[in-house]
Formats: sequence, C-alpha cells, structure tokens
Amino acid sequence: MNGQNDILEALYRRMILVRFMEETHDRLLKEGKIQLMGHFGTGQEAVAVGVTGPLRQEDILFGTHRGVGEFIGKGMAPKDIWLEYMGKKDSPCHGKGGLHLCDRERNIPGLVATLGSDFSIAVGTALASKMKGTDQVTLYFVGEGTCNQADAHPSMCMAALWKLPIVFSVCTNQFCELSYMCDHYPTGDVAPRAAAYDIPFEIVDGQDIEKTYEATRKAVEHARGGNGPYLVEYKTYRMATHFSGDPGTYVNRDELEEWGRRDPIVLCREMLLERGILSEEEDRKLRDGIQAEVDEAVEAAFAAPDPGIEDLFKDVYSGEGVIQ
Amino acid sequence: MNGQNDILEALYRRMILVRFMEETHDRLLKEGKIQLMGHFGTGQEAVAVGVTGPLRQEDILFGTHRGVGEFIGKGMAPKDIWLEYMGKKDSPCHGKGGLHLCDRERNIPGLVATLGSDFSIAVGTALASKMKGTDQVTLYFVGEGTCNQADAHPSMCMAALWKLPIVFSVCTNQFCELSYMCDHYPTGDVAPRAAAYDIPFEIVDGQDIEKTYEATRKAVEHARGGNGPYLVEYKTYRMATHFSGDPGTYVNRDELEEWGRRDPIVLCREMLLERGILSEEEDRKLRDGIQAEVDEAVEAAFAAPDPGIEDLFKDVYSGEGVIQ
Amino acid sequence: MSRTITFSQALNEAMAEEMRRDPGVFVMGEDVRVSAFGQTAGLVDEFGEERVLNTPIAENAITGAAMGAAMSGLRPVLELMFMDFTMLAMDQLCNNLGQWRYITGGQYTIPLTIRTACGAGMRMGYGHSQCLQSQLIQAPGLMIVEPSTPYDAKGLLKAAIRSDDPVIVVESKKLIFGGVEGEVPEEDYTLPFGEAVVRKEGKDVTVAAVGFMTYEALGAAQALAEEGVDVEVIDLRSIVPMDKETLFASVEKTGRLVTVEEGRIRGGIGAEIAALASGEYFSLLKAPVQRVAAPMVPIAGSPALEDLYLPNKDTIVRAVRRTL
Amino acid sequence: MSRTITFSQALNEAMAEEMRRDPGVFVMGEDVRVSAFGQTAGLVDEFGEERVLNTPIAENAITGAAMGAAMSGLRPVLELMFMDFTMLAMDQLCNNLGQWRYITGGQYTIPLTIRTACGAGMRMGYGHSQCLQSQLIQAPGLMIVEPSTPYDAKGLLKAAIRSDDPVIVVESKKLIFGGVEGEVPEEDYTLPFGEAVVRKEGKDVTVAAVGFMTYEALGAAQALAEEGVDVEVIDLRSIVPMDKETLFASVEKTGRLVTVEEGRIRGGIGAEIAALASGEYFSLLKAPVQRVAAPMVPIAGSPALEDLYLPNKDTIVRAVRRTL
Ligand SMILES: Cc1ncc(C[n+]2csc(CCOP(=O)(O)OP(=O)(O)O)c2C)c(N)n1
Ligand SMILES: Cc1ncc(C[n+]2csc(CCOP(=O)(O)OP(=O)(O)O)c2C)c(N)n1
Ligand SMILES: [Mg+2]
Ligand SMILES: [Mg+2]
Repeated sequence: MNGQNDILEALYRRMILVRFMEETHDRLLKEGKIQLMGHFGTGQEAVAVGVTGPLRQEDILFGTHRGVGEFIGKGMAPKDIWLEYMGKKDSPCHGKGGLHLCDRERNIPGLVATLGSDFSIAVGTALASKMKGTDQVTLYFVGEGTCNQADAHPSMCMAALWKLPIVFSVCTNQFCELSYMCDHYPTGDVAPRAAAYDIPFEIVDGQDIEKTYEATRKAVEHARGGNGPYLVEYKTYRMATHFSGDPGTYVNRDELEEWGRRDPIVLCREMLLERGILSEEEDRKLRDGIQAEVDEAVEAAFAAPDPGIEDLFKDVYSGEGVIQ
Repeated sequence: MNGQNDILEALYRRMILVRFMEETHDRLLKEGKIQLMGHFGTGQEAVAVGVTGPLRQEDILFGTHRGVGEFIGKGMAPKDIWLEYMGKKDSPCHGKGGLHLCDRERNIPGLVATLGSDFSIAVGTALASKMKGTDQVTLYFVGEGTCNQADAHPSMCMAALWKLPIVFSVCTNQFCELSYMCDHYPTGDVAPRAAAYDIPFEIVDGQDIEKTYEATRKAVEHARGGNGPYLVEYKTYRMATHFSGDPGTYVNRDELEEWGRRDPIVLCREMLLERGILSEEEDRKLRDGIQAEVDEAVEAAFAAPDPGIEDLFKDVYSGEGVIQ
Repeated sequence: MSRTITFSQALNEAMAEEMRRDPGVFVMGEDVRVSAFGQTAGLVDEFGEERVLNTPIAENAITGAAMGAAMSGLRPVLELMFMDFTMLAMDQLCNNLGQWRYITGGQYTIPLTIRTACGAGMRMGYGHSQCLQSQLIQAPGLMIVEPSTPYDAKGLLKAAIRSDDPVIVVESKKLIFGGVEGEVPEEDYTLPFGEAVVRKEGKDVTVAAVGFMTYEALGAAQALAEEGVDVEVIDLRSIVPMDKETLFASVEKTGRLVTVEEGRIRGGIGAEIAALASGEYFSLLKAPVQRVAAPMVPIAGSPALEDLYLPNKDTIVRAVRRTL
Repeated sequence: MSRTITFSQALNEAMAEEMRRDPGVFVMGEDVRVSAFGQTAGLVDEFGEERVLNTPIAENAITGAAMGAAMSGLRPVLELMFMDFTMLAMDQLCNNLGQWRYITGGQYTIPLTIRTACGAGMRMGYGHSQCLQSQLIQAPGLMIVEPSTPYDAKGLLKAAIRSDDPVIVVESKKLIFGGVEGEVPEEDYTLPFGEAVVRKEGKDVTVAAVGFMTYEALGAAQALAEEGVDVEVIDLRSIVPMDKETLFASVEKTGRLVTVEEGRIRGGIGAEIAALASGEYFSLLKAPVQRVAAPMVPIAGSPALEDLYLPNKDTIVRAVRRTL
C-alpha cells in the first residue's frame, strides 16, 4: 500500500497548496495589491483535490469559480494562476481569462462566467472523445446551486442517451451564493436527480480526502470503461463567504463552527501522522516549502508585464485582427 | 353513479368533437381553403380530453401545438378556434394567435411557439394563485419531447420548492417531431423525473378516458388541496404524422396499426354501448350533430372579416400605437 | 423636501414604496433577500419572504415564472443580477415577454419590471461586465430605460413598476458600486418614459449618452470647453422609447452628433441613433456622425485590457473633435 | 461543369462533400436524420447515425455540446431549426461561442458552423417566423452569412465548415420552401466571407439587401427602371464581416442608399449600415438614408397581417423614391 501512501501524501500536499494560494489571494486583496476578487473554497479542499486526483493529464476538467482547488489538482502551476489572476501578458490566456482559468496543456478548457453554461460544453468534449475513440474522460465539477440551472437537465440527458465518458462531480457546500441550499432545493440531495436519466450515483463525505478520491476514481473508471456517465455528490461546507466582499451576515455561526471542526486538511494531517506517513517535522517543512513556492509564484507574477493595446484586438478570430 | 355516466358521455362527446375538428382541418388544408398547417392529435383524444375534464373554468390551462384536444376540453368554442386558425379579426386574439390559441375567459393564457418556454410561465401562474390565495390549479400539458427542454428542470424545481398548485400532465405519444422517443430518452418513462424533486407521480394508459380523467382528477385535487405539484404521464400514440406536410416515412407501420386497434374513441364508444349509457342510434345522432356544429363553425369563420392595417399596430403596448 | 441618497438607495426606496402602495408588487430573483449589491437589501424585513422571493439560479425559467405571475395580475420586479445573464433569458425576453400582449390580441397584460446591472471596470472579466442594451432593442413590446442619477433611478423604476408593459431597467454597476449620490425628493413621483434630459446645454456639438457614460460625456464637455468647443450633453435615460424630439432639437441647433455608449459598437444604440440622424435629421447634419462605443472584442480579465476596452472622456473628446 | 439544383440541395451537397473530405465534420440537431425541410436529408444513409446526430429538444444545451465538440477538434454543423430558437441559445452564442478563443488567449479554437432558417410568409405565426440576424451582430467573435442563391449557399456553407471560427449561416425559409433553383458547379469551391455581390448595376440609387430580400429589391429595381430610375442592387451575402468596400464604391457612385432586410427596423442591420453611411460615407450622401425593414410588432398568425408586416417590392420602391 505504499502507492496509496504516496497518493495520500501528494493529495495532502495539494490541499495545503490550495489553502495557501487562497490565503495569499485574500491577503493580497486586503493589502490592495490585487484587483481580482476571490471566491474562496476554504474547507472544500478535499473535494476539489480528491476529485481531480484520479484524472490523467489527457482527461478534461471543467472547474468552478470557487477557488483554485481543482485547477491545482489538475496540475496548473501556481505562477500561471497568479499571472491570470493579475491579468498579465504571459498568462496561459495572455491576460484575458482573469477568474476564468484555462490551461490547454493540462486539458482545462476554461471556466464559463454564466453558471451552468459549461454543463453542455462538457458533454460536448465527452462526445468528441467518444467520436474520436480516445479513452479520455471529462470531469465536470459543479456546485449544487448551479445544478439547478436549466441546462443541467438536457446535459445529463444527452450524456446518458449517448453513453458518454463523463463524470459529474457535484460539490454540495450548503451555499448557493448568499443563501442556503434549502432556498434552492425541495430535496436534501442533488445526486438522486441522476436517477432520472438512469445515471448511477453516489454520495460521499466531502471532508475525507480518501473517500472523495476513491469515489471519483471509481466513477472515472466507470466512464473510461465505456459505461457512460456517473455522478458523485460530495457533502462539504463553504467556510469562506461567497466572495471576498461578502460579510456573510446570513451565515449560521454555530453550523460554521461545527463544520470547522472537520477541516479536511486537519483531518488528513491527523490521518497521515497516525499512520506514520508523515511526521510533525516533515509537515512543518512541507508547509514552509509550499508557502515559499506560493510566494515565489506571486513575486514572479507581479514582475511580469501587462498586456498592451496590441493584445486587445488579438485572438478574436483565428485570422488576424478584429471585425468591427 | 349517474354523475359518472354523464361525465363519461360528455367526455366522449368532446373526443368526437376534437376528432372531427381535426379531420375538418385536414380536409380544408387538402382543399387549399386554409393556410395554417395542422399538427394533429389523432389517437390522443383520451389524453387531451381526459386531462382537461377535471378542470374548473377558473383553473388555468397551458396546452400544446398538437391538435385542439385540450382547448376543446377546456371549453373553447369551435368557432373561436376556426377564427384564430384562419386569422380573422374577431378571433379571441384578433387574428394574431394563429396556431397559438388563447382564450382568457376560459383561462387559457396562450400557447408558446418555442417549446418548453411555458413550463416556467405555468409555474408563474401557479405562483400567483398561491400568492393571491385563490384555489385555482394550473395544468401544464406537455409532450415528452418538450420535457427534455432545459427549463423543464428549474420549473419543476420551483414548483416543488414553493409547493405550488400545479399539475404537470405529460403526453407521451412516442414521437418527438420526426423521431421516436428513444432518440431523446435514456429511459422509457418521463414520470420518474418528478422524483428528483420529490414530486409525486403516476403513469396511466392514455387510451382509456376513464383512467386519464381519474388520474388527473386526483392530481388536480392534490394540487388544489395545497399539497404542491403532481405529475401524471399518459402513454399514448401519435396516429397522425408530425404536421400536415410530413409524409411520416420514418413511422413503423406495424406499431402504428397495433396502436390503431386501441383507438380511444372506439374504446370509449364500446364501453358506453356495453354499459348501456349510449345506444348505436344515439351515437349516430350525436356524431351528426357534432359534425354539423363543426361545419357551422367553419362556415361562420370563413364569413368573418380579416384584420386590417389598423390591427397591425394594435396591442403591442397597453397604450396606443407602437414604438418604432 | 429632498435628501441626498445613493443610486442604490433610490432603487431600494422605489421598490419599498411601490410594495407598500400595491400589495400585488413583489420582488424576486437570485438572492434578493440578502442582496449582493444592496438594491433589494432589507426589503425582506419589511415585506417578508413571500414578497421577497429568492429563486433558483435559472434565468430563463425565473423570467418565465415572473411573466406568468405578471399575466395573472401581480406586478413582479425581477432581478437578473448581471446583464450578461439576460442572454440566458432571451427566449422569454424576446420571443414571449414583449409579444404576449400582441399575440393574445390584448387579452393578457404583462406588468413585469426587470432590473439588471451592466458594465465593466470591476475586474470581473468576461460574462460579468457587458452592456448588452443593444441586443434587447430589437425585441418588440419591451421598454428599456437606463437612469444615471438617483433621482432618475427612483422615478423610472417606480414608473416601470406601475407600467402595464414589460420594462427593463438597466443599472450601471459603476453607479451602484461607486455609491453615486444625488438629491431625491421625499414625495412620491414617477418619471415618464421616452424623455431624455439635456445635462449640459451647448451650441456646437450634440453628444447623446447612455447611462453612466453621461458622466464621461460631461467630463469631455468640460475639457472641450477649454478649447472653446461648446458641447451639448444629452442623457437619453430611455432607450426604448427614444426621445427623438430632444435629439432632433439639439442636432437642429448643433448640426453635429456624437453617440456614446459603453456597449459594443456594431449594431449598438449608437447605430440606431446614427441611422435616425442619417434618415430623419439628414438635412441638419454638417459633419459625419461619430459613434463612441466599445470595440468588437470580449472583455478581458486584465485590468490593463479592460481599461483599454472602455470608452471614456478621452475617446469622447477625440470623437467630438472629428466632427469639427 | 455546373447543373441547376435547389437551394436546399446546395446546402445538402455542401455538408455531404465536407463530410466526405474531413472525417471530423459531423451534423447534429433536432431531427437532422429525417430533416423536416430537407437540408440534411439522406446524410444519415451515407454517413451513419454517429455522424448525423439527432439531439434532444434543448437549443442552448445542444449549442454548448456542439461547442465542446468543436473545442476538441471536431467540426460540428449544428442545425437550430428556426432562427427564433436561437434566442434559447443566446447564452452560448453571445457569451461563450464567440468569446472563448479570445478569453482563452487563443488556446482554444471553435470551428463550429450553425445553420438556422429565418423568415415569415409561411403562416407559422409568432416564434417561428422571425429574422433575428440583427440580434446576433452585437456578439464579438462570430461570423454571420446569409446566401440568397444555391451557388452562394453551397460556397458559403463549405467555407463556414472549413473556417476555424464560429459561423452562423442563415437560410431563408422562402428559399428553402420555395424550391429556388440556380446553377452550381460540380467542382469543389468555397466563397470568401465579407464579399457582397452587385446583383444589378445602376447609377442612381444603391439598394443594399440581405438574403431573400435581394429578390424583392431586384423586383423594385425593375419597376423603377420603367420610371427611369437606375437602381444598383447589392446582395450583402455576408453580414459579419460586412463588405464596406463594395458598399462604399456604390454609394460613391449613386450618393443614395436604401437598406433592405426582413428583420425589424429598430437596431437592425440597416441601422448599422446607415450608421456607417452617416459616418464613413457622410460626404458621399446626397439624400437621407432609407431603411426598409419590418415594423416593431410581433408576427401575427393572420395571413392578412403577415402580408402587411413583411417588407416587399412595393415598400422598397417607395423608399427609393424618397431618396430622389
Ligand atoms: C448564469 C449565472 N447566474 C448567476 C450567477 C451569479 N453567481 C455566481 S456564483 C453563484 C452561486 C453558485 O452556487 P453553487 O453552484 O452552489 O457554487 P458555490 O458558489 O457554492 O461554489 C451565483 C448565483 C452567475 N455567475 N451566472
Ligand atoms: C424551442 C423549440 N424547438 C423546436 C421546436 C420544433 N418542434 C415543434 S413540435 C416538436 C416536437 C415536440 O415533441 P413533443 O413535445 O413530444 O410533442 P408532440 O409533437 O409529440 O405532441 C418540435 C421539435 C419548437 N417549436 N420550439
Ligand atoms: Mg454551493
Ligand atoms: Mg411527443
């Protein structure tokens, strides 16, 4: 089970990286050094990282607006994320993405602004994989609020109808923007909606990295094996407010505190210590190293140049220039 | 059970009226006397008529493009239908509706052109009934093909979330335009989709007027009682092609023939005869009377005036005129 | 008696007062109870959850639901948080909302108000920053207004809520987030649609601006005054209907016209105004009409590119100079 | 070698030839296998169900799926049966499709062709008859073409399929249902975007027409020739990009401009052309620009009202006279 230990340690490392990336973003915002507001995924790291853990480089990931978890999980470099967040010329999107991360090398085709639009785009990439006969899987990561968006329905329908290699990973963090899930849902769970299309589903504890990883691994295998779509719902909690400017007045403090006691990074750390995979000393070093990595990436991004007027009219069309 | 017999006879009468209306439309088209193409609901009369049977005048009906069944069922006058179909000035919509029947007096708020748009509009009328504290029920009648439209999903979600007085009546006629349901559905039934929202549902034989009526009556009572939405799926078969210009090359002839043996009007007739509710003689007279009623309505509509240029700019806004 | 309040407070007061005045008025939308940007903040405390309805995240469906409620005699005020999201609701907005009265021959009236926030400059990137007013003006049956001051915001929103026709009220994010203040009477008042206002009189060049761009135009007028160019600045306020009389009177005086909007240039509001000018005001024109608008490119995340994208005082100054 | 074929056959050949040439090309849409109006008829026999994909009835989602497939290197040709239905897909069309390349900094290319049928006159009423071209020209990153002959239809559709950018091909129903015929070479050819064609030379007035309206313009030109007015008729063919050179050259000669489109007038294609004229061609104009287009009202079901709604030869003749 050494392989399993290595995986766990790698996932733990990634979760810390995600947490530090977001904490750094928050600090830079408070210092007035970055303009892009943050939608942090604090407390949800075991979902984002566990979900992307089983993916191969050639698998396709659609992520969300909430934090950098799944993007780090899929292998995006911290520096590329900062370059994009700061709107720098040398970012993967040449400063155009902003919040909307995209990294073709890692098969991250981009993040839509209008929630739920990518439900069907993900079905399209899965359709292409099937038509081309590759064994790529598309993983569509999505919040429970977005699962109410209209296109969720025909998208799941097409995925099932055409037996596409796609996994729907639903991150139920109890919030949909400034309201609780119960303002949006007549039911407690999202997952049973999959049954409407005969899509198999599973609900797992989103605080436990072993479980999120393992459930997703099974789902990805199912999809890769030509058995059609699979849906996994991860139960977690948004420890942050909706975005950096949201004071979160509507949040139930007791509930927040209770969930805070099951911080996925703390849980994972305890497990690693208990199983002797990691020592306190190693953990300290690991964290220092990760923070240094983040700081270095931030510095490098700050030093990078902004795009200019020549970039404003670039890449609208495949040919040169723009059509006015 | 005399009341029950009266109801059955009335439903039978309506089914024949629907059939004759559509046969007449077809004949007028073939004679080149009417321009509006027909989407006939031949064979589905027990659904349209049975579904609308339990509704009160003040209940709200959203119907479909397929035939006149539910509109007749809700009490629309044949003459008004012809006036609308012929685009005459004195039609309920003053010639503007065409296929899109609307009759405010009978609480038929209109028929959308873009399939599925009215899913949410129906939720809105039910929401208003609830907010106003009336005991009106909204009945949303819809084809299985349209149930794949994106808005079906948030609409059912809202209906359940807000416990609205609405009945979703799904007419599964095996076809979605020029293809079979299996080109559109990963599953055989539509109804279980309701479970995703904890909406109770039932599937019934759509050829049997007693069953369609009774299932809908229960659903309407459920909704009227403040228990929230209900979904009923009726299994039937489109004996006509998609529209009057469709030769139906893709239709399985054996299947068509088999379903034809369960013509809902024939089935109902046999039942009425068997139970002694109707005699052969009465049936003949009834049919003659209905055909005469249809012919008269057609004649009256032909004689009615067309709208003119003054109507072109009327009723765009509540005030006078149009904004160019 | 008047006081100084913010743009957002003016909108808030308009809704609160209309809700007090008419029990049929209610507010719905995504998170309108907490209210991300404050326009609907606090309404739930006075009017309760029934009249301040949080909806699922499904723009087309909630627009349809609001339309259904409006058809039933209620007066919903629907918030579509960002104008980019109106694209999800275009089927309802363009195919149904503005057409229903006409198609039903005036049987149904749709007293629905839709509020939506437009505009860039907040580093929100693509899909959260667009001005798409010009994509709505083609739809028959709608009215579209865009206030630039708290006074206009309150008066136009109240008029919209009382209107029997569907009205879209566009709120510039710069006015909301910028906390722009202005004098607003304490007494009840409404403003008529279709009346522009001359913000600064001038005899040399007419600048017709939309919404927030009025401030940029006034800035340009001030700069040009130093060069001895006397600019007349018109704040359109109402996009549909457009105040052709005020425009005509101004161009009659100046013979020179510059249009200014934040949306993109092709097929923009400026195109419609320029077309009016080249048609109805042709004989008045002494110079080519100049359109100031955004270029035909998406809105990048990069602050540097976003600043280059946006029309501003300087681009207006240059456009005015081109007419001299 | 050329033969005479119909408009619909030309489209059909274009798709078949491109599918033969490039295995990445495939057709998808609602009922494209049987094909209601014939454009995709028979393709399934040659290319199989995998490459002629019937979809559920869900326009935004199938557009997204096609986009996802295009991003993955395939070349889908998506049919959105009626142009009215593009309104359901506006989120994908305007927010994502034309913006994705830019926002991803050119990392992703979207070689997607969308075909859609526009136009009234078939007595289909509201929601099945509109010309909504002018609601798409505001979107960056798209190309929009509208052929009026079989030759252009084949050449432009083939060019669209080979283009690395998203292209919308608008097909007038009158050309499809009317069985319009024309000479089409047997050899492979494509037509460039952005090139208008002068259908009739003339020296007095320039009439710039879109799609089917070219025929009405030619009819008007013939009628006016009898009055001694020599009209030049330009068939735009490409709406985005627009052939400004050909327009300019013509107006330079005539000094008079009439625009003709079937869509509604406010914010129409004619507005953009008139704006160009009042800007860039200002010094050339000898008379006010006239816009011929539909009025700002919905399309009624009534044949009498539909005929009054539509621009035609006579309205063009009157508009030309107003420029003299
Ligand atoms: C079409 C659309 N509507 C609304 C929004 C605004 N919005 C951004 S995040 C969000 C909440 C999403 O909730 P959920 O999917 O649960 O994700 P979470 O924020 O909880 O991670 C909303 C409504 C949007 N971006 N797009
Ligand atoms: C938004 C939209 N897409 C497509 C169509 C074209 N269309 C008309 S009827 C129909 C099939 C509907 O199938 P179903 O809901 O099962 O009703 P049925 O025709 O079987 O009664 C289609 C696709 C439409 N009117 N609106
Ligand atoms: Mg959530
Ligand atoms: Mg059907």
